[in-house]
Amino acid sequence: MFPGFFEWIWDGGHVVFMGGLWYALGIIGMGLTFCILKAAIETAQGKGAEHGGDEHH
Amino acid sequence: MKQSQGHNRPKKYGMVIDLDKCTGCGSCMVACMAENNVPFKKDETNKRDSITWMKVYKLTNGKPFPENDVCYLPRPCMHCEGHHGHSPCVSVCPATATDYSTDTGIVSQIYTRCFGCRYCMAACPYHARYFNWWDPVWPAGMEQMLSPDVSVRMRGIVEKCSFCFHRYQRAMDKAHLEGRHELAEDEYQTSCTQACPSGAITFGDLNNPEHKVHQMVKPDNAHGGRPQAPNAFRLLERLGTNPKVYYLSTREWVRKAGDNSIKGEGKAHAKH
Amino acid sequence: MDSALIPQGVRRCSLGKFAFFIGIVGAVLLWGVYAMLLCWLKGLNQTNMNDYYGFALWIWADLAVIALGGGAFFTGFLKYIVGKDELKNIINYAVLIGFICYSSALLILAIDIGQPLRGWFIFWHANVHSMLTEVAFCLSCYFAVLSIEYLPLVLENRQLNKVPFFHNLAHNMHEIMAVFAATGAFLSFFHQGSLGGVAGVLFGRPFSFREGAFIWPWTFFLFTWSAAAYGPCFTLALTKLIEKVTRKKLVGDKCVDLLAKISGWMIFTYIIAKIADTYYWATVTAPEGGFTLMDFYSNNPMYGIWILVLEIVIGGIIPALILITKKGRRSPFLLVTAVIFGCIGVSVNRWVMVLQVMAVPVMPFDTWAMYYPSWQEVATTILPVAYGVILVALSYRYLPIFPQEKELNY
Amino acid sequence: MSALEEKSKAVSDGGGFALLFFVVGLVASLIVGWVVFPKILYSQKRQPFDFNHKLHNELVDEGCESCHFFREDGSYAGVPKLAQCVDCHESVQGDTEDEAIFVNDYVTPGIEVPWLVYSKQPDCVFFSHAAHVKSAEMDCKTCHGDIGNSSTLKVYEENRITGYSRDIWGKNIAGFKKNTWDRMKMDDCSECHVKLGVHQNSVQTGKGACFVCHQ
Amino acid sequence: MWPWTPVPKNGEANVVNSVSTLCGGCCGISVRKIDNRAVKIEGMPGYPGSDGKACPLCLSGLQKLYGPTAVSSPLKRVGERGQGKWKKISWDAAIAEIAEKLGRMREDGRPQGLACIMDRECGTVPALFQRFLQVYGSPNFMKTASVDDAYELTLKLMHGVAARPGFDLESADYVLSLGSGILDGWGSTVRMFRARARWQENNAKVVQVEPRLSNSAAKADQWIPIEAGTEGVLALGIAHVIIKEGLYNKAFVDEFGVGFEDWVGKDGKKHDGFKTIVLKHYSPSTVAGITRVDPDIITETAKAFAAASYPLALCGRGEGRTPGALHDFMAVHALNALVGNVNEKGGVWAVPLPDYVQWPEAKLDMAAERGLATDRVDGAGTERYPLAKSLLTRLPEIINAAEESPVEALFVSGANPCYTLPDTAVAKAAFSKIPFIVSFASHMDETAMMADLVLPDHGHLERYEDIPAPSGMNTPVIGLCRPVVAPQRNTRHVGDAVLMIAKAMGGLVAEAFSWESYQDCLEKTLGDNWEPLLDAGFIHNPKFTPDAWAKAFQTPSGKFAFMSDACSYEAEGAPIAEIEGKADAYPLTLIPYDSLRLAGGPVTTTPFVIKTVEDNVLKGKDIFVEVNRKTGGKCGLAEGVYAHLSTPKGTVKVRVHMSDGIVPGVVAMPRGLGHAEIESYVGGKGINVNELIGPVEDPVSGMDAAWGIRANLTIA
Repeated sequence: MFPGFFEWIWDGGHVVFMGGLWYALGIIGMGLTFCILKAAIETAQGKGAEHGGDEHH
Repeated sequence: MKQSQGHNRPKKYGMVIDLDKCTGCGSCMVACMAENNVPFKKDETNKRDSITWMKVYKLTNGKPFPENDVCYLPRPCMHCEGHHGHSPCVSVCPATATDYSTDTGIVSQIYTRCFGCRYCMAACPYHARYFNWWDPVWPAGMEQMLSPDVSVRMRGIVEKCSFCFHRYQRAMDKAHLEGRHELAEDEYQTSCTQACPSGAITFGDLNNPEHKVHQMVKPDNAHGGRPQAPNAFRLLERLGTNPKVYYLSTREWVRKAGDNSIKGEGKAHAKH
Repeated sequence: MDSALIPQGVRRCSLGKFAFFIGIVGAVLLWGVYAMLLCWLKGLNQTNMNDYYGFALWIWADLAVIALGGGAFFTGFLKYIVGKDELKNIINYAVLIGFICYSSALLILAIDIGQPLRGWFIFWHANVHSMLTEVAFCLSCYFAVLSIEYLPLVLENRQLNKVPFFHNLAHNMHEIMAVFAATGAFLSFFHQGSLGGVAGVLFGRPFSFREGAFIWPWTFFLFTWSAAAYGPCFTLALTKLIEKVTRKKLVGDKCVDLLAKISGWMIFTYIIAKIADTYYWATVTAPEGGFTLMDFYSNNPMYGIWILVLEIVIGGIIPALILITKKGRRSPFLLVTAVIFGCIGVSVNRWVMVLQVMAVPVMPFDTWAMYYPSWQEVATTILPVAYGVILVALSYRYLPIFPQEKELNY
Repeated sequence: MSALEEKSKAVSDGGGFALLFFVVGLVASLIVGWVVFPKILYSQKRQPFDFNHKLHNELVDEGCESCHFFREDGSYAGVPKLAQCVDCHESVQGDTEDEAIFVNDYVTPGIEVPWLVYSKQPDCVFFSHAAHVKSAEMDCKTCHGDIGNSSTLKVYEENRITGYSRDIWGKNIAGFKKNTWDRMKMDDCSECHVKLGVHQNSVQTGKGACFVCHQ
Repeated sequence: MWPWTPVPKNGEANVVNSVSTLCGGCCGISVRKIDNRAVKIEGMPGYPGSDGKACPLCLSGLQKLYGPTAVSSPLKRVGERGQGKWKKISWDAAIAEIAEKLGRMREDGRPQGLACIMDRECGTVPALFQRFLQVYGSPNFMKTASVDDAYELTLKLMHGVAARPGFDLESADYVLSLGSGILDGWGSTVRMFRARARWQENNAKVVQVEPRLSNSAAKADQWIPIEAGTEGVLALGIAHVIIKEGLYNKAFVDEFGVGFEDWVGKDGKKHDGFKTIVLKHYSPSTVAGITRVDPDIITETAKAFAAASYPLALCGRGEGRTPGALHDFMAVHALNALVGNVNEKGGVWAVPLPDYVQWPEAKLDMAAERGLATDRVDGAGTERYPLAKSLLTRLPEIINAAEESPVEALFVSGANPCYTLPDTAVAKAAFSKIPFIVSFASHMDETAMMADLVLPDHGHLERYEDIPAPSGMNTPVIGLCRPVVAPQRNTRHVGDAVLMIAKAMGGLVAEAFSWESYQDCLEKTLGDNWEPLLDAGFIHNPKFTPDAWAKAFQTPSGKFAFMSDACSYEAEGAPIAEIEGKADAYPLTLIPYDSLRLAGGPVTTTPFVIKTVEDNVLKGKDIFVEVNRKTGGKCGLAEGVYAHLSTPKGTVKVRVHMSDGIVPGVVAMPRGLGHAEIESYVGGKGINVNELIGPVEDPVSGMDAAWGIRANLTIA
């Protein structure tokens, strides 16, 4: 799963496949972190439910 | 530290089974079970959940009485080489629990790594892989007969014939002690080979022209190990699995029964 | 009693009635859970699988729900990437169905493996050459994406949404949903494909083996394609079903029509590719292994050529023709017929690519292997259905799943 | 104070609190991870009695192999059996308590000593001492450390989950190692095999094939 | 990973050579041990006959050693017979009880009421029992009969010698097997396999005559399907052609044969000679009518047989568990004699019976003398059955017919008559009438279940025993069965048990047994041979050659007797042994068949071996019978359906396997299933074929000549 593991080899298969995987995981992770942080900051800034949330449907 | 094992010429351990000699007595199956700590259940008559690393099939020529003829075909794991070691089962294992060694040509199965997805079983056209549907249970006291050379398998994992690889390990141990790095032909023989009372099974290094197996089938390594001896054939040759178990038979219908053919002639029918 | 939780401006049945309904489905769920526990504690001997049927009902169920759940990624792809904004009216429901399908698939996989406690080996000790590894990785990742897509819906529950942090989080997630959707689509293209690859790479099994491009057999592409084509069928079928159950119109005709049209053209193109693949396989690939087409469809009590006809004609050509014609998809009856046929078609395809693969004898002296599932297998397969029904019911009752509900009904 | 100020103060107050919370949490976690967890994970077991390798090593001619020998078939005998010891230890020698335990509890009644083996590997592992010691001419020390010069047996720490000695995972809970003998995991075997190119013949990994070290 | 999955303990490997007594062939075995555990059985290289190989049953012998059916201590019956309720008792108590019982019988003047059943009569253990019976005063030592007994009788009548048959198989270049399962357990199993490999190398021709395409038939160069039970007739048909065409060995027949031409018997009357009878009654067309073998095939076979350098005809059906009709044996042996391959290379040899057990004559008291003077209970050796040594198959009927069982006390060792005797139900009824049964079984079996006391013997891997040459060996061999591991349970060697009983009896009985222990007895019996036996594991004289023709025959004429006073072919020639049942009620014929994957004898199959049984022989607990596809079709049957198989002995439910490898009209059932459910790995599965077939008495020898029974098969 990670470089350095017994099964890991530095070949095309691992680089492409695992690269793709970590890339996807990275995007998901960063996106989620971004949302949470932003929401936390917004909440701290006092932004709240009063805006209603229907406009983006 | 000295290092020399790596320089050994790669071996391709394989088996030649002479079907004219095989009498279907079942000694190979029993010897295999006894050697490899194969578990057994109270009812083993459902052959599709009965673990038999070595299984003897009964083939018939499908002709009516009295022209009927039968032939027994012992089927261990074929230790397919596929293309460059990509045997049908090895490449599909998601957890790297099965592997192909270019040193010995043996397809290994590591029981503690296997998590039981059974993809390899789906991949194997020879049904040489068996799943432990049940916990292995020995009647009280009978676990004393278990050999320490072969790991006992737990429920929920796949197992198969290893060409008695532990015997290779044992023989190599002795060789190391004696300062050798190569084994003589008779030093490493599988349990079934040793047990066959008819002498139908021959085992050895297919790459070594001095070994009997090589002489018997003359494998053409340039063409996926295809046998060049006239009466030799392999099971499902056309699928390109490149198995290392070869069969010999002087009977044409038997040789034809080893593979599928389009015209449908000479197809054997399972005896029922 | 629970009116405070119910979205504003919509009407729902009484809590008692709802609880009764949930109770009945819950009983089925518990039955499934019991069977699941049996399989975990006593092992897979509880199933009717055997050494010939290492893959059976469960793997089919897995493949089928993932194909049917493909509506989520494809609708998301269409809405967020292609920009078909009309689909916003169905995307929530599609996401919910996808979420149910994928969580079910993961659960079934966890039951299906012989050593569930070692399940993590597939990630930890991954063999990247195995299609199943690809499946496991993409499946898990995409499930994470679906969870992320479903989460804001949950947060939009009337009460939860009053919490400022949740409100903001839901809002922010909606803002960047396109990123998630794109990632999800990327992952889905792969895992749907690798599920096809699972069968297609088995060169020891002439029934499933296909040639292909690079490391991917043709089934890789066919599976992705068919999931994209038939997934929306399932979304539409379930939309019609929930509309029937709730006796309300929940998704506008325009949206349905658009999705049906896209699905129709996808099926149409897919089925052409599938026919081409089948032809090539029957005339070139299989004969190379010594098999004729009819070897795969004769001498056994079940798998006749009818199954190929069912898959391609009834499950492919007919729904495609209905859905690509305006008249067809606008006729409520034909539309429902088409989406149901479509669901059957893709399910049959997944069935043969799992179970018939196992059934066909490969060694000339071997015989057909027939199989029927044990009750434990059936129960654990129904378990996710019950779970899905409950999750849909809860979501429908408490979450704003259908944005058009108010405008279409009140 | 305006509402806004109040809010920002709350935030800054909260910030200080959060920082404290973070630091305390971190310290607690570190203690749990490095001290408490190993204590919980490993149980301490004593050997039946103490053994002085150094003392014995001085008395024998062939070093480790005098007692830890190879059998004729190439297999490795491992921990000596009672029969090897009784020649000298038929009666109590010297006046240590351990000697008395050995003779009275084991030699006289003829019971094999239930030694706890630090290097015991799982059943699926095949390790050829002959290949390493004879063919590759490796030192025992490389894997086992300098046990031959130890005068006492250390406490056997048994992993409560796996039942194996802590010597397999290594003393360092994070799995770092300084010496070759600090750990005995598969990766440690593989590390050396990769470095020396021993049996790098796996189709799957390009490293050692499974059956090199497994059975 | 899983605590309940056993991890075998490692240790030092070592090997012990022994002889396995599980199969009739006595495989030489090498047992691999890890410390004190036996972990694998392999063939013992160099052992005469089996040479490094072993049969499946012997290979799985560890499952017997460590198996659940091994009896762990002396047992006394507390429940009903056969109920399996036991109380553990001490050895001393058990011995005392036997001694007391036997003492009383002797005091009452009925020592002949003691009988003993074994499966062998050679070697020290049978000799101990025989000696015990002798000094005790009973003539009733019985042995489960086999083809060897029929062959012995044949040699007695035709050669005039007490000898066992030896077959120089390896040298033969044309083998005509008349129903013998040469690859299904006949003779010494593994030796037969090795001989076959030799035939293949030497291009010898093998012809198998049999109603069913057995493994032997499948691996033969030619399978001649034949009407069940008529193999002897075919032999005479072949003899007809050989005589008619003048192909027989005139040097032998003319100079060393008698009864070939017409002859005068003891009664002074002139009898037809072999030639006359065969030429008169056994023309190929007549024989073809009986055997349903094509006349051309008969002629061809006869010519090929006569033309071969070393032709060899074999007799005794299947594994050879039923002796068969004496006529058949004499016919086949006459065929061998016709081509002059008696006591010749590649032929049938008369091998002297082993004579190494030479003990001083025992002193007998009056009681013993009186008891020994009585007729044997089974009638063997009486006027009616002068030829037979023992007729165990007659015993059940005799016991059942009597008001009180003439056998008052019975020892059973090594045999399992309650399983192997024909018409098992009758046998069991007889056993339940015997007041006192002592079983020396190491493993619980059907007969031990009927016993009052079980005095468990050591298992076959825990004891010493001398193993005389197995069936068909043409050279003298003594193998040594020796302890591979120490006894695992509270068992005693059966020899020691006999010694203990004798000592407890006191008097002359005790005096006859001067040995301290069985091992002492064995060592002293073998004398100078003991050390070599211990070293090599066997003593073998591979250079043995049989007597030359000039001095080989001890018949009154000193020649080979084609015909004999005791058994001649009168009028219509040799009859086919009639089997039970009327053809109208039972249109089919049931025959048992043997397979190496099922042990048909006293030893029960092991879990490993039964695992190799195919699912069209046994499925779940259902046994399959094999029937010709056409016959089955006529009965309205299909593959795998349930059917009622009925014979005059009873009706059972079976499943049907439709086969193309069996003669129409024949139903074949595997031997070796239907064991009592003592454990569930092997027991309680299928049907014991012996339940369905009753004994048929050979008019000459009195031995069981049944080769089948009439039967009917109807859909269930």
